[in-house]
Amino acid sequence: MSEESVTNRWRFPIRLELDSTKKENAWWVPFLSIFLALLFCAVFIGLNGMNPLTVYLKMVKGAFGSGYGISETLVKAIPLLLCGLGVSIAYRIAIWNIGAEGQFIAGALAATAVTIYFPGLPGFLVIPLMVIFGIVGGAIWGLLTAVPRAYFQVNELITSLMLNYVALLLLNYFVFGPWKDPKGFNFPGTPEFESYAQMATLGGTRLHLGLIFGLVAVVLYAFFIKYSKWGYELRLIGANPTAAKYAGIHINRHILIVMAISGGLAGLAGMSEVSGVAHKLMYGISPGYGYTAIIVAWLAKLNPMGLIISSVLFGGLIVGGFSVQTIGLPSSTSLMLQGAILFFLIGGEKMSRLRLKYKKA
Amino acid sequence: SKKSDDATMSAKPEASVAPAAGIKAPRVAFVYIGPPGDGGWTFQHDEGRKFMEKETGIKADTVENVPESADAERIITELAQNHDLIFTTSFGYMDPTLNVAKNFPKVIFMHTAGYKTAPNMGTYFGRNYQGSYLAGMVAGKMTKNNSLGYVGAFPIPEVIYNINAYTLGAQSVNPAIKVNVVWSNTWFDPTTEKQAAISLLDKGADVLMAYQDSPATLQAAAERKAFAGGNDSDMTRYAPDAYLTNPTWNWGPYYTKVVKDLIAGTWTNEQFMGDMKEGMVGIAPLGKSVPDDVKKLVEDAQAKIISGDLNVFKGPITDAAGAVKVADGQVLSDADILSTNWFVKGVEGTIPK
Amino acid sequence: MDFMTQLLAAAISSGTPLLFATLGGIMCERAGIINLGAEGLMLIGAVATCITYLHTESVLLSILAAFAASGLLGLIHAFLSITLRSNQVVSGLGITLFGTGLSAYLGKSVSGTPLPVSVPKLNLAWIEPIPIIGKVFAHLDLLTWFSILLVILMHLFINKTSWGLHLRAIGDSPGTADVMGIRVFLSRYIYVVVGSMMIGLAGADLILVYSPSWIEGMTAGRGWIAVALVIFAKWNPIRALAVAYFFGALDTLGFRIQLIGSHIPSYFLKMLPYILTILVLMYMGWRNRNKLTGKPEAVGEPYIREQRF
Amino acid sequence: MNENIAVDMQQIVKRFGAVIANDQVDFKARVGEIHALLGENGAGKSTMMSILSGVYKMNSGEIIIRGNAVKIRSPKHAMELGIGMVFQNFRLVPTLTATENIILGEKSSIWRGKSWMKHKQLEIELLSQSFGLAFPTDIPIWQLSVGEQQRVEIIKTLYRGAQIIILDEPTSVLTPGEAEQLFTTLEHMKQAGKTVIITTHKLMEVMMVADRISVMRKGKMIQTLDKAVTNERELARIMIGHEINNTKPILENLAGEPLLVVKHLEALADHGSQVLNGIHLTVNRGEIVGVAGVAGNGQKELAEVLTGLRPRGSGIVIYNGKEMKSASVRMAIDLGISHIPENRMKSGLAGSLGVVDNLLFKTYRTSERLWLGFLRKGKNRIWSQMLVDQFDVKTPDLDTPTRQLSGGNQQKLLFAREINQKPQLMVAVHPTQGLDVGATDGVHKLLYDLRNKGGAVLLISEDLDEVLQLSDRVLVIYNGKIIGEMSREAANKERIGMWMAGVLDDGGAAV
Ligand SMILES: Nc1ncnc2c1ncn2[C@@H]1O[C@H](COP(=O)(O)OP(=O)(O)OP(=O)(O)O)[C@@H](O)[C@H]1O
Ligand SMILES: Nc1ncnc2c1ncn2[C@@H]1O[C@H](COP(=O)(O)OP(=O)(O)OP(=O)(O)O)[C@@H](O)[C@H]1O
Ligand SMILES: [Mg+2]
Ligand SMILES: [Mg+2]
Repeated sequence: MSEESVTNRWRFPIRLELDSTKKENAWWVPFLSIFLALLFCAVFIGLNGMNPLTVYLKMVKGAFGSGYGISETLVKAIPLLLCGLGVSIAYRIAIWNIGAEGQFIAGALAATAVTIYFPGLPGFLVIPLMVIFGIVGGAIWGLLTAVPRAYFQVNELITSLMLNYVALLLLNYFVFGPWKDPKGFNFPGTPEFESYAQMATLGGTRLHLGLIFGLVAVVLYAFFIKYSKWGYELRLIGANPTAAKYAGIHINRHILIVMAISGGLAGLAGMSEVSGVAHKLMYGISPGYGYTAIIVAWLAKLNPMGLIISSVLFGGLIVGGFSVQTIGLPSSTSLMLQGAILFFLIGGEKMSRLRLKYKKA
Repeated sequence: SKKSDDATMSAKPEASVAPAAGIKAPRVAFVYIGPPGDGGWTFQHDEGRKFMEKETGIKADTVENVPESADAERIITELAQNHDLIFTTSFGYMDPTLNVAKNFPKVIFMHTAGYKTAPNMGTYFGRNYQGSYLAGMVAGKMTKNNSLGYVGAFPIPEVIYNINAYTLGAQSVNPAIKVNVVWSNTWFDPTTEKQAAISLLDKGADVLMAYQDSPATLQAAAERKAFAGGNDSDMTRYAPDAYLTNPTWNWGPYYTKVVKDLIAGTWTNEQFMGDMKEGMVGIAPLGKSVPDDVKKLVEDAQAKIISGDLNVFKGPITDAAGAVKVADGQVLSDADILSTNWFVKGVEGTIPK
Repeated sequence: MDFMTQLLAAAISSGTPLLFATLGGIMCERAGIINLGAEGLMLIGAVATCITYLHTESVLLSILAAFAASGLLGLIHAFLSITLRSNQVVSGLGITLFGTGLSAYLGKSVSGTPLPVSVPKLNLAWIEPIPIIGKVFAHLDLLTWFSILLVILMHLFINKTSWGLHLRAIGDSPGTADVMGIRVFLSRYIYVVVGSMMIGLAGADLILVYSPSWIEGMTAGRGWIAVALVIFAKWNPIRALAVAYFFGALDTLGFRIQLIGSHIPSYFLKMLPYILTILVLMYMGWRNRNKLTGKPEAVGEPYIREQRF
Repeated sequence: MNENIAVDMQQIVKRFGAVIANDQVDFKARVGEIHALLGENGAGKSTMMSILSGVYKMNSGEIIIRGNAVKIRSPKHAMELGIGMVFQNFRLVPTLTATENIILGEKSSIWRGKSWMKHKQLEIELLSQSFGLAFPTDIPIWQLSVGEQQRVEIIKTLYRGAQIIILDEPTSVLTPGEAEQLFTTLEHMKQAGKTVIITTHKLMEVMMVADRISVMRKGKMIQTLDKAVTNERELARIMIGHEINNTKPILENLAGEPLLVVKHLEALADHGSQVLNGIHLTVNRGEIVGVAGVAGNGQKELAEVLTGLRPRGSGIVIYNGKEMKSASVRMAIDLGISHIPENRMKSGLAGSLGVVDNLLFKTYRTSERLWLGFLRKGKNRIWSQMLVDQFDVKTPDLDTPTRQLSGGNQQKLLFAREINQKPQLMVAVHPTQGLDVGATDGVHKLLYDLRNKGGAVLLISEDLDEVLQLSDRVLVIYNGKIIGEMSREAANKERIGMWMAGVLDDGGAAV
């Protein structure tokens, strides 16, 4: 009988399956995931002839082991948090904004424009104006993605990505060209900002006002997403755009609003970086914050508290990653570790639901 | 060794505060912009480090791929906490290095290619344009149609004055030379660099040069059976037939000297400009396609440069538009060289203003 | 050679790695899995090729090594996004991070070592007289020809075979494919791995044809461009050829404009490919506003058999 | 073992989280019979059948197919065992053509050139013609109407030569004529020795086609009966658990002044072709106006234009005495036009959101639900609970994603929301599609209520019985035009059926 042959065909005896009924994860899952990621990378570190434990300790010590380390980790976390927040908001309505990098640069450019074009401004007005310019710059860059998406059906992944390169080239144009410091021997980079264009920092550290921006933005985000009419509309669009239209929601308008906000947040991050840390605009102002922010947003599951935690975690990973280089590890280890942690974290949340099934012959 | 020129660029040179007693076994660190395997800039610094380690027996730490952004300051700070001497090997580290230097007065900082100093921070760089001049001579002899091509990374003085020197060198043996320049707007992207090179070849150039960190230009030229130079180090291995030569860096002796000065307590925050005489800059061995008479010519010129008889930027020099930039008998000062933003006559290309 | 011929030749040479990667991306996305790991996969493919070539001096073995390395990395992506149903975009980003790191790590010892490689060329002197294209196609190397062949094969595979039909079903409606007896999970695994291998081949092409020495991060963002080109190509292999060459041409056009002495700052010339891509897409979107984009309907969504429709 | 039993499912248990969809269900179907699986919404019929077809994995139980105990691993495996299923929510690849959908998964050959496809297309056309189920075979599925898609689904199973054919609510989208044809088809299949299982809650159909009937209620199997020994009333009682009392329609004419007047209305379909070609219609207060027609003649688009979802080409729409120059969904909501869409999961509900969020769709902008731009959370929950209770929506709790509710309960939820909006005009498209007797009855009551309170209903349905039962006036739509009108008193099923097919008799259309 054909049925016989069907049932008796050999099959691989073990199968991995997800138990779809379990939804909650045990509290230890993320910890186990990170542990596994460390274990995984330990193999590679070991191959390099180093003791993984020493390396990891050094990493943690570099990122969190001292007041200085912590402050530096937070300095890194600020742009990650703001950009991650922007990415999260866009993803709420299923828009993949991978253009935070470009929006960050646009914000930095716009904020710097204030210092270049309004030199005579009263000091106390400069920072507020830079904040506004930064946000608007980022928002415009976000809208450049939103308009093609809303009115021309152009996939936002591609537009936002391409605009990253455009922003980078624009940045190069300005710092190598018209905004070049005249006293800088024709080297790229704007003059250092006047002190009133530099954001206040905490004590002797580089921790700046941007942290407050980030935290306030997260709180507002949490509150509005959860309770406001607008948050509800975003929820609806994210869940089912057709149904949202049916509820009388103007999807296009929301795409524009949300991308403007998303870009604005990244722009604010850019402004904070130039005014709070770099104190001038230069080539390579962002070492890829916008890309890391996507990961940050995702690890946080778009959740506000999660955003804070994951941006600090990634800030720490970057800071610690450079720390371990001083004991002889190549910089690529840090990237590998970031990738592995990502794998194990996103895998780990599902791992606990994974069941091995044995099939009897 | 040679003190830096009078026309240094720091506004007010401050007195050095080097530890007079010296440090027995200084802990040394290097900050790199790229990976040591880039075959170019960072590669040469790393070679220098290895040389220094061999000469002094002191082992140095390195941190690679450090972006010229906020990260640089943190990494330098971190290094400053447990090192005595830090080399920051890219122009973009200037401000971060200065900031950290202010916070760590006991640590010595040495910055490449910059113009700002502090009591505990010196700078060093070299006149690699001397090598470019010689490379230009080779190119001028090798070209069949008087058309050279140059792939420049970014329109910054360092690249521009090397293009100028290269052109002057070529014109010294062949006044009819034209040099076409394209900007790639990247330090490092083999694909883009190669496209830039191909467009120069398509334009008719038969000898190429690049101020880039990858050997792509050389590889492109080799494919078309044209000639090319590399950058920063001897790149014969990438294309033995096509390779001519290029200016090279040799940081080892200087790094050794700085470390030894520190041990002896004689370090000062000088602004060092190395040249061919000390061997900080040089020219890579000429490729096998270069005929002996050209080799001889280059050797003679090199001897003159070392002896001081030949100054690359000696007048009369006119810019691309025909305006006299250096009058007959004058020479360009270091400050002027290091802030060049004009092309000499014979260069075809634009410098964005 | 006239300007058009030169431009076409340059477009093909810089477009070919993009083409391989775009085709790989199309393969994955047609099966419903987004692959944002292209950058990492290309790098892994490149470094595997380089190391293997240095040891064996065999083009074929190096390509196989690229397949193996990128296939393995693709397998991780497949496991995460198919079995574990993790978010594909994030998993892809992870691949890029990990691949970039791992390739740099593995390539440390061979970094900067030139490879004495030359991929055989197919000399077709008799087509040279054909205007514009003749000169270009007369002396292309085998890998480039293979990329063109791959386009045709993929087109036929997708549109003219039962497997291709299954592929389309899996990407558009995995639930339907499943009840029709197509093994969705297995097929998705296969396509993601094969697609990743094709992206790895892009890396191999970069090393073997384009720039024969491994340098850390040598793709310089081309993987990302390929991700964009998948969409630009509307998930269609024939169009992939066109857009990859279009992008390649724009890539080099900027330099050629610089060389005619234009005073447009080179930064703006370099923006050309990006801005033009967006504008073309906007135009296409406007013209086809009532039609489907060609995007596989289920792309990005994990398939869960028991989930209600 | 009784060789005569094709399907024997024993003690089937299936849980979805906390929900027990099937609770130790026994089910047997014989070879060569038409077996109806009857049950209310959420009784677990679809779940049972999905287990049989390998889509769901049961938690425990045993399945015996033609005497062999089997463990069904996957839909593919089920297919190999000769089990084919037509799903309640179609399983079609929207971008492929009907032919491609039907041959999907077929292993016969790898290369598929033009001639091969032509050959298959012909084969399929022949097959579909022989069962009287015609549909275009060479355009993408997404351009077909729901009715046509269903036909593709049925042909798909037939084409694959399944021995056991399951149809999950097959008639809910067919016209009476089509349904009758389907029954003939089923009869053919039975003659050919196939086992046909249909799930439904249309009692009349059950009595028409089924040989035996199994009745489920709340996840349990209640009873299996022979058609010969039962009747509609008894079945209804078993299914619901108590006697039913049909709503007696209020027959007196209440029609007041016109609420909606439409003239010369034109509109385009999704793929750009003109689908409404000059619609004229009037809906008066106190009236239910039925629009009968075969799927794909512009019904869906008409509803969308009237509710502001679809831009209209030309034409005049007068609502409540005022001309509406343009229309938007917001305007429609504010004017009290509510809408029961054709496909509830596609456009009516957000499947991944909870009950509360879905109930808020239309009213979240009102001051009752909103305070200073923030939703009144507690108050909205109480309100939602009230609606859920009032409309008897069976849901584990208020946060359950609506995707997890059974089809009937989803529809009830939708109605709860739309009625709560206190509409003046309700545009209802297939309002009782997939609903059981009890629920259908409830929906009808709601529609009557609306009418009797001076509101109006534009009822668009392919279920002619329903249209005739409810409507004060019946309009027939054909090819984007209203081609005929009939009052309730004059209504005549045969004549309407002819008009629906585009055949105008001598009387002509009385528009
Ligand atoms: N089903 C869907 N899936 C994905 N995106 C959708 C869907 N429906 C609509 N959209 C998005 O919404 C846009 C069209 O929405 P629509 O035209 O309804 O906007 P609108 O409500 O009219 O807004 P406005 O009045 O501001 O123009 C499309 O560009 C598309 O991006
Ligand atoms: N995939 C699923 N996930 C969660 N719950 C489910 C799923 N499928 C079915 N259920 C639940 O199982 C129960 C039975 O559903 P089922 O669809 O079998 O009912 P039904 O008898 O077919 O009803 P209807 O006539 O409305 O289609 C319902 O309570 C439903 O909510
Ligand atoms: Mg609109
Ligand atoms: Mg059902």
